[in-house]
Amino acid sequence: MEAMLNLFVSTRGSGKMMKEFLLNTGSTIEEGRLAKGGSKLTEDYTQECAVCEMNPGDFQDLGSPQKVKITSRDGRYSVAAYAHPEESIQSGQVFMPRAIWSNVVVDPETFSTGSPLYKGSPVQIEPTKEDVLSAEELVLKLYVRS
Amino acid sequence: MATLIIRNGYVFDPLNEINGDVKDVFIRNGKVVDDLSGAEEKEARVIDATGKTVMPGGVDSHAHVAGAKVNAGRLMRPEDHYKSVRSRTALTHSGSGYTIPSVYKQGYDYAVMGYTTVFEAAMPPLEARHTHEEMRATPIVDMGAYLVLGNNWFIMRYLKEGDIEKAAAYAAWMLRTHKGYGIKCVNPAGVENWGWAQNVHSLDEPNIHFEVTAREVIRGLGEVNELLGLPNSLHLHANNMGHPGNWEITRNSLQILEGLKPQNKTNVQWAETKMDATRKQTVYLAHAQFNSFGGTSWRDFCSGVKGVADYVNQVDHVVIDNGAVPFGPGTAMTGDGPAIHDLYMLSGQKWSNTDVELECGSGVIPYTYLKSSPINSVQWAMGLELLLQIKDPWKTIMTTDHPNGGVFTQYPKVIAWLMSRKAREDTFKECHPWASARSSLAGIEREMSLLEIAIVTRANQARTIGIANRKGHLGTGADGDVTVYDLDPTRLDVNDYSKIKRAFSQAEYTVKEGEIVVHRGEILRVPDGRRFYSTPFVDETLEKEMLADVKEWFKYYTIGYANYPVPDKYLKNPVAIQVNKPLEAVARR
Amino acid sequence: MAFKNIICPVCGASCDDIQVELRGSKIVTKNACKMGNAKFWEIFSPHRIREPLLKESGSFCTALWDEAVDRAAMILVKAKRPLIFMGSETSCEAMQVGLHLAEFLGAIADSNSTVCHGPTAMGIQEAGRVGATAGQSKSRSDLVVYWGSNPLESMPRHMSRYGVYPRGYWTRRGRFDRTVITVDPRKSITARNSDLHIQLKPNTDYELLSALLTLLHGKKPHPSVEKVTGVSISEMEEMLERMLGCNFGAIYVGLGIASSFGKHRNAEAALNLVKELNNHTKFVIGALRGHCNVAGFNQIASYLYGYPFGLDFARGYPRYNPGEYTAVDVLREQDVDAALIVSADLVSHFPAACARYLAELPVACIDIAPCPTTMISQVVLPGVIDAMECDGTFYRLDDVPVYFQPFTGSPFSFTDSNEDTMKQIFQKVKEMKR
Amino acid sequence: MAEVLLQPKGKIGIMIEAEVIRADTLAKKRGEEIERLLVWQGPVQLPLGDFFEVEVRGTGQAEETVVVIEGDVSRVKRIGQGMKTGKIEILGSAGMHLGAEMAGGSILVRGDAGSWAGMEMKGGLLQIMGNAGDHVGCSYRGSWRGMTGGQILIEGNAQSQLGSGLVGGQIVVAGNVESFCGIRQNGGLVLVKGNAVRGAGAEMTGGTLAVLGKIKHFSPGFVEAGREESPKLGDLQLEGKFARFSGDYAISKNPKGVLYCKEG
Repeated sequence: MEAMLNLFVSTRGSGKMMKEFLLNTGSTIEEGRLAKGGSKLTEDYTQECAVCEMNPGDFQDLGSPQKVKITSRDGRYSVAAYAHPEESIQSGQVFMPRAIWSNVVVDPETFSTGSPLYKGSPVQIEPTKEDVLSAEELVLKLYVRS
Repeated sequence: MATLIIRNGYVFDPLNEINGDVKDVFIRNGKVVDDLSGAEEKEARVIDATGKTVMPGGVDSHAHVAGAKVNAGRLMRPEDHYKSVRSRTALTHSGSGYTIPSVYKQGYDYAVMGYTTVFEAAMPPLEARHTHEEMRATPIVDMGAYLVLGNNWFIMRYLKEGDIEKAAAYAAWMLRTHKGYGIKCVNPAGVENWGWAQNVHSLDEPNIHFEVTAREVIRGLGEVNELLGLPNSLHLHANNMGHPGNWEITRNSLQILEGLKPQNKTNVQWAETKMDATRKQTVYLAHAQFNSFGGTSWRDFCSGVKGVADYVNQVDHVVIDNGAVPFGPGTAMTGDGPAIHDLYMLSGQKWSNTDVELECGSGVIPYTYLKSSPINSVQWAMGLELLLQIKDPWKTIMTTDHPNGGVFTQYPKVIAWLMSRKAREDTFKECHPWASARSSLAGIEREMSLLEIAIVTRANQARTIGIANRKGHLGTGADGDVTVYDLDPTRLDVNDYSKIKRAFSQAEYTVKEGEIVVHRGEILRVPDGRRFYSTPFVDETLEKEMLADVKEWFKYYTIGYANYPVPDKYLKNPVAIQVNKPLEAVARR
Repeated sequence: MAFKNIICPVCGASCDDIQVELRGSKIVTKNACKMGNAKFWEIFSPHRIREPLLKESGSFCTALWDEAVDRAAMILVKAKRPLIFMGSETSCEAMQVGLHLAEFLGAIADSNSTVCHGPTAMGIQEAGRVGATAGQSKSRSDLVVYWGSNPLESMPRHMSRYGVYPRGYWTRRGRFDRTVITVDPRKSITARNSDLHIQLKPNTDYELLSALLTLLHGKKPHPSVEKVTGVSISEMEEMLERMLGCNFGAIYVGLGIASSFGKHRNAEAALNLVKELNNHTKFVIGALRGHCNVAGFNQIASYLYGYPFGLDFARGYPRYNPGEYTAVDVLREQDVDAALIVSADLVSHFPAACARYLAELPVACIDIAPCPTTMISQVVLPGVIDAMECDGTFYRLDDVPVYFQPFTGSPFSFTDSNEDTMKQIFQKVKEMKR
Repeated sequence: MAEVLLQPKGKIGIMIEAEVIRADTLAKKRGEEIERLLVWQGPVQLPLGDFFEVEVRGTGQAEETVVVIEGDVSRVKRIGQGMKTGKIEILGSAGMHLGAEMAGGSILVRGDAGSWAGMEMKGGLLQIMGNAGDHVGCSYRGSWRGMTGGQILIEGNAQSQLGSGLVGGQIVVAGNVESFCGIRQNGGLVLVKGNAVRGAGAEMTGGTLAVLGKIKHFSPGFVEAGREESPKLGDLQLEGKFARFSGDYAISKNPKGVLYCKEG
């Protein structure tokens, strides 16, 4: 659990550029518009929500990637999203709109409160070439057993 | 509908001057009747009440049982609930909560004790929808709620301007809009000040901005009440509640309404009673115990009951309920936000508060009354003193101000103390010596009779709040709400008071409108109770003028005028009590 | 046809001033925000679920209503321990049926509250809550603190209707009469529009609140707090001074408090701070609730059964213990074996471990549009849109109930409302259990 | 001396609640009687024998009865709840609420214990050889009165809210604790030999908390009140130099909580 308090631990290994961040998820007005408008399975929604905003410095350190792979603390789940530099975010943190992409990597631990760590979940981030999946594709890939 | 006969019981029906006579009670179609035809009698269901006590169904005229502040208490106190549960049955819902039971449990618990009518003591207008939702969900018991108006911006403005007719028009419109039963006034002028973390501490101190005094609000709402002719008198929660020495302001508050004439202009059918069943008082002093503190601080704290009781003994326009303290856990909850803040300062407990825009406020705090506490012990004594020192039982009502002084399920304990000096003496031995040293209780010999208990637990409640046209007695035409207690008055030994407690804890039978709903603690039927509210009329032009003001100021609300009222949908079995006919409607004088 | 005073069923603001004009199959609204508008358009949207769907060998086919209700009931009846999840975008009346159903089955009943302001409710259970209805701050507040909340994106009209801009009785100049402080690790758009932005490090709200309380009690906080929170003690003193200097302060907490590390303890500390501030000046605190009726479940579950969320009825009476009976935990621990989900998209909003287990279970859902949760369900029942197509009750962010009336009817012949659908399922369940 | 052996029959799906597994409840019962005792699985009550092979060896009074659970019962809740006397030994891990409201006797878990172990415990000994979950020795939601007596020993680590609302008794953790250890503590003693993450002693109004390792985020409302060499806390003798703090000033102007932190 100490991981929640560690900011910016570099875990460079096997030549891979991988960093630990604290993931903050939250509403954005466009996310709200699309979700409330029943458009969760649309391309617009993917463009708005499959997004990982980070401090421009961190973005540069990761090699200014177009896309990043975000992996949960326990390493069990990961998701690809579009990377965006964003001045409003402090170094060591990333922001993703609250939606299926971010929630894939949110820590399910609730500390016996019923509520997972939607804010401040430790995640690992690395540049990726993987495709950013739509909500539908993500459900099929991660959750539905064929 | 079926017929029911309750045979051979010892009947205590004060409004019909029946004092333990052995009688049969007949009910047809939910109403008490003189007798039944031979054929009906053959078909009737019969309760054999031989050797048992029969009373009208219990009426609670002041309890906090529904609405936003009660629910704030429920939400904030899981520790109150987890060991106090009720399982579901094929017929009943489950529930939880000791001092603040969930609504199903609450309804069943009242019915098990033989109560069939309960009035919610404080309904904030903006939260009226919530209060009605909870009442709608409460099983069995009949209910109504008093609308909180003592710090209402419109009322304060009209009273400042001296426009009593418009104040009356506004109160009438509010009662209709929110389906309220009567007018409640909580810490007049003080709760508005609490909007700025202040209070008022005397009757003549103008409050911030509105510049009205408690005296003006009490007088004004008292007049409004009688101008409209509401079933209930002004229901007053006096200033400085919970402060040492407050007995004086309490007495002075009651004095304000001297000379005002009670006017009941309800257009309802009256069941037969020997005594006049209309209310005599113009002010109902709620939970007098909390407003009869003596001393000047917590160090020299003592009972101030004498001052209040002496006054009430002299006058005829006051009825009090005592707000007894039976010891044990309680949850303090009231529309008096600043009073609860004071309690928070003393106890450091968890504390909830909700101020309601333009209208009123409320506070909630857990509180446990301990026999080891000197203050609590005096409070216990005071609650009983009030009922025993005021000579005429028709000026008193027994409550615990549930759940403030204690839980309503503790009523049987209070009854035992009122009926048995031995019970009081035994408690003196267990509690702090201040109880006897700082109150007069130890010297009181009076032991209430079953007739007096019937007065202070049902008959007077009904008469005081103006519902004795159908409740609180067993005269022809009354609602067939009857309680049979397993208590033989001819063999009653009040020294053996545990029997009294047992009998009143669990009615042998509770009958609601002619149907047996409870037998020895088991719920047999779950009818929907009725919801009473008042619909007073005022002159159309006056109402129009008043509404123009209301609309102008409505912009300070965060809800639109159109969405402000309580819809009919929130009331099951509504009973609108028409107050004054259009002909008598209040007009500008 | 034009309608006024319509209540918006989107966020906790429950704006009740929406004007709606229906022109054939077009809808024009006034006063609604972007999110609200989008929801109003749902009435005619092409992706609206208009028929019951059943999953047969992996793919959906349309079904008869009775058949679908039957299947939904069957899922519940066959389960050992079902989860009834009443989402917040439906009426209290529907939620009440859900609670009754859970009681009848001995199931678990939960709601969005659990993952929204559940920890705030738990904080209230530790500390109480000194609050007010929204109009108090509208008329009186001269200081507003958005703590871990970003209303400009989550409740777009909060600032204009309740918090910052409204001209109330003593706040005739609106924004000019108010100081705005935002506490947020992110320089959010709300933070950028504030007079003071306290940019604390993530997951350190508890320490910052604790330090403010310590200062209020006349002690200097332990110096390590500066490094921990990234906020200097002098900044804290400045903030506290502003708070003590106001006539009426209001704190609006968001999920930055409830959802971050510390959870209900963060909420508890914020609630304690407000309690203590009331010994000096007037202060109130409230939660910004992103979903429209998330407060409603708290209220009705409390008055019907005694607890605000996460209720377990296994033993025939309600029990409550977040972490044990709450939806995320019972899914993560695989302690339920079926689910009925009403107006909520758990697959999108729950962590992967929970969503994945849910996808393995028999699930029935009621919804208006396709989403990840409908994808994994075996039964999908079309939802009716509350406040547009049926009447009912929502509780606002400040726990004031509002009664909403529809401007059009249910588009379906087989159900009038989600409440109606729930009642039909319950009826079937009773028949099957007989 | 009597021994009751409970052998789990296989994987348990929906968790069961088995407060009947108490030494004093099982004492003096025959195997068949024990098998017929009911446990809850969801809303259904099933015989204990559905989940365990039961074997009884010897006879004896409750206080000399030992219940041995020979396997993993991490999906069995409420073992030993309210137990007054006798002994339970669990060879594997135990589920939630182990030994909650226990008043006497002892429970030993070889593996881990789920959350709410020893909640509202009044007496007896609860020993956890592995790790413990959240809320060890805690109060119920909304209450500020947790464990009032007895002893809890944890060899491994414990998660959050350990000893919340502690009134009396003792909790010793050999490993680390996470957040809010000793929150709202108002009496009793908590000793953490390892590290604490945050909120150690937060909202404390009385009692003693000692942390020998590091506290990552120190609770801001604690004020240094002196230094002590090898303090003795009840019957526990600590070694080394300690800084003594009083607090938590975030909760009150006059708190009586004492926090010892080992120096160096």
